[in-house]
Amino acid sequence: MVEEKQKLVEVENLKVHFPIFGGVLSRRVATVKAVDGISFSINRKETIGMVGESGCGKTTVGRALVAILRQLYPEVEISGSIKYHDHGKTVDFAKLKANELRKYRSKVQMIFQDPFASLNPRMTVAQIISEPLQLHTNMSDAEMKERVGWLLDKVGLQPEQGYRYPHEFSGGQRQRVGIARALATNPDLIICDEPVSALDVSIQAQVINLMMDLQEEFGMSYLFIAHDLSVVEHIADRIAVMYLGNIVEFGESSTVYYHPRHPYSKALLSAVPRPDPRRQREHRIVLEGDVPSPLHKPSGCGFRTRCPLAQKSCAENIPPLDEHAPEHWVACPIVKNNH
Amino acid sequence: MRDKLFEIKGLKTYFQIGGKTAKAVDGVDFDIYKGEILGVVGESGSGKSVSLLSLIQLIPNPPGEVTDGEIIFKGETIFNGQELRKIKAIPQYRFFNQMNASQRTGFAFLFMTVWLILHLVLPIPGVIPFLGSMILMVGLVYFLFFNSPRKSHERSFREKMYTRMRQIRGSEIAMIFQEPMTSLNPVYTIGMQVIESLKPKSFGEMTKDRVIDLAASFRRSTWRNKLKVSGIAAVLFLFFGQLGAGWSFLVSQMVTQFLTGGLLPLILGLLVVGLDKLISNDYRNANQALRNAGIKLLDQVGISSPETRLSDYPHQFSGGMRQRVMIAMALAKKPSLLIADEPTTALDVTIQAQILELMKEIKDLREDAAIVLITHDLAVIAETCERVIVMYGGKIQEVAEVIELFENPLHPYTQGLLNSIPRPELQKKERLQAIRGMVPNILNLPVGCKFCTRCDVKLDKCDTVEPDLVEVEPGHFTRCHLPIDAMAEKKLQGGNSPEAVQN
Amino acid sequence: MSTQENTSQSTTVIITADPKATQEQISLSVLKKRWLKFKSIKRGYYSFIILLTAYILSFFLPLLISNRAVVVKYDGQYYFPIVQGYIPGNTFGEDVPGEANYRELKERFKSTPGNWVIMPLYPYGPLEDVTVTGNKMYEQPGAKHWFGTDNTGRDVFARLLYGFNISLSFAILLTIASYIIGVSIGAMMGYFGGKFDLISQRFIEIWATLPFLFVMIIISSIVRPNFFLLIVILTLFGWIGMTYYMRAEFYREKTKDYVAAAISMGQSHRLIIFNHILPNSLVPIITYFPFSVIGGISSLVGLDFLGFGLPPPTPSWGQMVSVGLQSMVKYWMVLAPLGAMFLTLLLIVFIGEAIREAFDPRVYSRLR
Amino acid sequence: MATYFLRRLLLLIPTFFGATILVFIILQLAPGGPLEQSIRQIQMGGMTGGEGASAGSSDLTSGGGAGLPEEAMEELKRFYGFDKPIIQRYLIWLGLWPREYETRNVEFTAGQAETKKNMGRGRWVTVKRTSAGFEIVNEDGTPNAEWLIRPLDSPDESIEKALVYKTKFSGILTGDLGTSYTYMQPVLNVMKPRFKISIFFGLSGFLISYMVCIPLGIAKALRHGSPFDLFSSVVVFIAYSIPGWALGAVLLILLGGGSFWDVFPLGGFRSDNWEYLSLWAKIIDQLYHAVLPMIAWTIGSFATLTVLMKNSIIENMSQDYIRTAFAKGLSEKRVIWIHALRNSVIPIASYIGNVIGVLLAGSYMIELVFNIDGFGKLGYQAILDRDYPIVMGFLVIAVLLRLIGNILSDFALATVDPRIRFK
Repeated sequence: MVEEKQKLVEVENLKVHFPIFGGVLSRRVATVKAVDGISFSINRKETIGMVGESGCGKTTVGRALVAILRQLYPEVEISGSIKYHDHGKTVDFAKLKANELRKYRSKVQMIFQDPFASLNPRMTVAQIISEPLQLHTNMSDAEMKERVGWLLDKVGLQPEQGYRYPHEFSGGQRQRVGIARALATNPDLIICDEPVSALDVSIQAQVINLMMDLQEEFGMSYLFIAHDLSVVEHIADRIAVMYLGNIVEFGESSTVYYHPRHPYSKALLSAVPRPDPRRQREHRIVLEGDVPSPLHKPSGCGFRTRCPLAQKSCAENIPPLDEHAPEHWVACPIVKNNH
Repeated sequence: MRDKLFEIKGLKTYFQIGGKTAKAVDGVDFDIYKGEILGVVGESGSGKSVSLLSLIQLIPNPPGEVTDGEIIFKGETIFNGQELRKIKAIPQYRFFNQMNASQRTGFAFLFMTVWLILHLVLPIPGVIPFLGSMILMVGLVYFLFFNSPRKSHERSFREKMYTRMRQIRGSEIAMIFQEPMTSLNPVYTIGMQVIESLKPKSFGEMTKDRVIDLAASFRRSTWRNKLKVSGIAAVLFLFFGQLGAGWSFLVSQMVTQFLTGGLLPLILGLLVVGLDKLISNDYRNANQALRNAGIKLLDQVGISSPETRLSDYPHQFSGGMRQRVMIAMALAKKPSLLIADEPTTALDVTIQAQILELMKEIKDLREDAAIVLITHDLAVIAETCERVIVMYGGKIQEVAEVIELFENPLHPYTQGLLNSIPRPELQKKERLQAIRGMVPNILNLPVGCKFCTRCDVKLDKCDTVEPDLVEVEPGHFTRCHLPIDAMAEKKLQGGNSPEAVQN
Repeated sequence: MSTQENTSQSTTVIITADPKATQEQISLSVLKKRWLKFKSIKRGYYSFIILLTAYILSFFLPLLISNRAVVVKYDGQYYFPIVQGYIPGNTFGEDVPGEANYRELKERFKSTPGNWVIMPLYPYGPLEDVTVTGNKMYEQPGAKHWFGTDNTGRDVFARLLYGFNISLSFAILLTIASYIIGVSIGAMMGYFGGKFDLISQRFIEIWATLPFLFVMIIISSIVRPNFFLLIVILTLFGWIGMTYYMRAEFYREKTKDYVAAAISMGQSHRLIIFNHILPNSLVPIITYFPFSVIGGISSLVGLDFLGFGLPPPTPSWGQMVSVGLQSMVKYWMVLAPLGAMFLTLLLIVFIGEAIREAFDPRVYSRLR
Repeated sequence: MATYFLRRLLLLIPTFFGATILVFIILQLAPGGPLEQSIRQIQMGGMTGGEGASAGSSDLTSGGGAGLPEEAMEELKRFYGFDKPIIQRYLIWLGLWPREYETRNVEFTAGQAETKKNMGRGRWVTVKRTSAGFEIVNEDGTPNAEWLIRPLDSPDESIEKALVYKTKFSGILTGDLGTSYTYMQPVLNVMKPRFKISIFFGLSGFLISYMVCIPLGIAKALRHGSPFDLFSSVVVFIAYSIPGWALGAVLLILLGGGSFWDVFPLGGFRSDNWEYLSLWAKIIDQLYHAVLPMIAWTIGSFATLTVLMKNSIIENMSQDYIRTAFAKGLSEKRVIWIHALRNSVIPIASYIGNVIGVLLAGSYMIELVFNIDGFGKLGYQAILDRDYPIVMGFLVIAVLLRLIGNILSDFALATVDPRIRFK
């Protein structure tokens, strides 16, 4: 890690709130704070792993980064900034208008969790992969055909398979098609939203290998969202642990994985089953209860209701993400004081 | 060796999908011992769930069917495939067995058409004879074309088997499923569903409970509340009554309407209280005992404030809580076997840890009770199980004690599975050793070894000859030519001493 | 993994099993697969063939069933009354004023060699009434008039078949018209959501509260509808049903990841609606189409029966029934048109069931 | 749940107004209204229009009552309320704007300053014309507060006309549906007896179809693919393919004694001599008359309901919670009747309100075929006669029933499905 780090994306104090309407006159009754003020950055050629339990807002972060939330949910409220550095130019994805955004869309792409739902079943694979090309390049049909064939080859499929429909492929193959589509416009950043969790164990490894190979070859960055910590640890350079819309710990992946500091990260990691039958598990931290609903977020630190170290002061304000060690940020003042 | 709880021999479960047969489970033999935690691991379509569902006969029929094999529970045969095969040999229909299905319907319709035309030709005497003739026609068509002796034999065979099975389900074998979100009935309270697994209540008893509840809530409500309800009802009655009367605004009429509306809720309430008085104390006590048992069960699986949660509905529970409720229901009658079918797949890691801890705790509750844990996650197996069955393509590929399996996997598939998980000893971003190719379709499995299409150490004979499940080392079975051959060779060498080698 | 998933998954990946086999196989789109499945359901497929043939044939009815001759040869000259239309009787030497009576002509020409008439298969038209000699009111069914004649001496069989064409065309056009409106409004409601959805919902609720048939009768009693006007009026009420399905469909499809993917590429709303979501929302459109056609036919026959349908001389089933019901003994005027309607609707029901089965196969599974 | 229902109830109000405004506009703007109908009647010498609207309306739209004197036209217009703008008419109809009644014309020739008018029951008033307008004075010279007066347009310059009238708030919101033009009775009085007849058919048809369809649907679902299922499917297909009134017509022809068998009466609600029958004979007579209409009534929802029930059961029987129930060791009967059934009636529960809406409004054809003087037939006849108060009254009741039906559906849904209760 000696080479100079070039920042690609900087997220600052990003908040994504979904209003809930209800009551007799369908007035706004509550707000789901799916993402509640997070900041992090992604460097070029880097893989950021993002982990957390379901409902912690990690998927929303991914969708905010490809700027599709506003189109999907017209009532969403987004604040903060998502600064994207494109070779000297800087644009803010959180504030750009839809028509201005279109120019930059080719640079950030997404791979989805469910390979069955993320490909339009009525389009052939070639049509699916050439759609971003049609939108962002001026290629002729022949060039496009060649490019699609090349892309299919890159992800380990045969170019002839382009004439088939998604339903004729297995889950792993579909995920490869999804990767080819994301790759089509030479993006700088690919958001991978649980790309392997819907796949069979034996296929997962194939897809992970493919993703690592492609990063090696094309040098794009990944935001790798997953709940499988061992996979994230393997593929990511840095890991962000999320809990209830906030990042609670952020740092080098091996540091976070082997020496977590935040009580939630500790519990999360100790809960991960390891494929080693001889391992002793007495020290496993079993958290009580469920993640609270983001509708009724506890005041102050979101984790205090389940935290073994919780103190009265935790309820007062949301703990900031402090740098406890070089390149290791933790959002827990109590842990810091104990050190 | 411990006592056998279950013996499964040659179990076959086939599904009919679009005219094709999917051999989901194709000849599976295994035993479940008392008091063990057995893990069954495999990918989607490997037949791991189906084989355990076949064990308690929860295979949807149609389209699936347990076609062959034998299931022995504590020495008693509860499913006998031989008997079923004998029944299947009986001709299907009473008459015209050479006809196919469309011919059969065709002839039936021809018969009916001719019958109806006869009615047009011959004079119609009246409605009653006509109707009679129609009934006769339908009866004849059924008897001639659709009456099947085989079906009735099969039905009675299954009826007998299912009747015995229902006695065993719940009390001897219990099962929890992968999807806690859909596995509870959304329209009944948690309490009803938990208590039902202790003792199912009849419709009358459920009505009685309702009356008791209503009466209690009526007694509990303050006079203020009662007056409030009465007031609303009175105003509503007055409004609609006047609307119906064309706004007559006659004082006497209005007073009547107001009073009727106001008194109605009170009268209904008193009626319920009266009905409540009719219910015997014995019933109340029994009911209370059941309720307490339900509370105890919920408490046992770690649900806080179980008294109030009994009257909640499943959608008010989170996934992890629902899975706890499922476990509580499974434990209700202290079964000797608990089958957990991917109980944690749909849950988060922290909740998974809670549930796995809970399963281990209940293991301690009853010494001789066995648990079968079905999962695709080898890590979960490593943490919880004592013995492991690895399945692939509807067949058992490897069986071993857990440590033996992880340290000395003999089947290439098991080895591949273990290698495709990222492990700490791997370098960061190092390529994983993935199994190549895809999981074969269940409708189109290879003839020989089921894994031959993806195996890196495949022999020529693997394509055509399927190896048997052989005990290569004590307690370690595998279905792969390589270790079996190696063992055979070793035996040959060991058994025949140096002379054999010389020859 | 549940067994349910097991079976459904294995059906979806049937073809992928052997990579070599798939390469040779011609790739099929989802619609083509559905069509093949529909074809395999014999009852529906044959009903479809029969109905389609009958419908196409019904456009050539003037050739088959008419009081006008196909060809007349008279005094060395050829006449084609079917094409030419009205030819006065005196052209062929008839002394009755008005149009030639070709049936009589045929009888007469038997004795005159060289002159001949080729009549259609069934030589009675749907509109000729008692003013044509030889026609009688309320004739019983028989060899001459297969299904008898009505109150003005018109042939019931001929009217029946012409009525088939009109009813079916009417219902199909009506369904298409109301689907175009219903699908576009429903699609927009589902896709855009928010205020537009809310306002449209309120409006639809009001519209749907009106008793449809009653308002229909009011309108058609006020404006004298012709064929197309009646379609317009019925469309005003018919579009609502589809909006519910399309709205739900678009709401559901919009949450799927392929739409998110299209948005992330910067695809426009219009193309997302038409290229991405609409092709995936065809199931309700196609499966409900036959049943909407049934509804259309029933509405038309009902309105005709009440006297608010198509204008009088048009051959219509409902009008025949209303005449027939005035007296209980003219059974043929009730049974024949209702029988025809029943057979037509039955065929469409069979087609509809088969389409539903092909597009939305319900796996019947039962535990015990 | 309370807020949910409160919202639904509040939404009723705009829906109700929206629906009535729509129909009001259609009715009032359209040509061929009661005005033309009356004109035609006057011209044709009071012949009633039973021939069907087909002949009547169109030829009147053009020239209208050309033969009638202008004055008579004005008079008629005023009688039907057509002299006011449509918004005002709607408000009057609602009862939010005063309705004029007991109207009397007064005329002043040029120079005439006052005229006497008989106000009925032997009372006279003097109408005075002043520069400020009109004034009504009692016989004893005191100003009259009871009567109001407004000027009218007059074609003749020399004659000035005015209208003396009383006002009251009387409309739909005060429970007054107006007076029928043809029956010359309050609309509600006309409707009541017919309403009862329709309710008899509607409710019993509703009960019968539910009592038949639900068990049949369950039986079909459990024996899917068996001969029983196939044969009952034939019945379902037939029911799908024939509208209720058409089946009624066929049954009437076959069994009504015209051309074939004589089993059932030709129609009507009861026999003419019903009043004189004994109680037992009354019941028999009623049933005897009701059999065929009831079959026609039920067939409409029979196919839909049965198939809905069957599919619903099939779908629910393959749900995960059914597997859970079986895994508990419950008997098949219990799983079906306790676990599957309650979930399967959810779609049917939402269908209930629908049935209520169709209960009355959807029965014109059947009532026409069987010649039953029910609610639907009344509405139909009212359209033919251009009896707008009855038409509007019919609509109001139909709309109200449908709205109540919707709420009933919601309520039924909330009863069977607890998930809705907590919304």
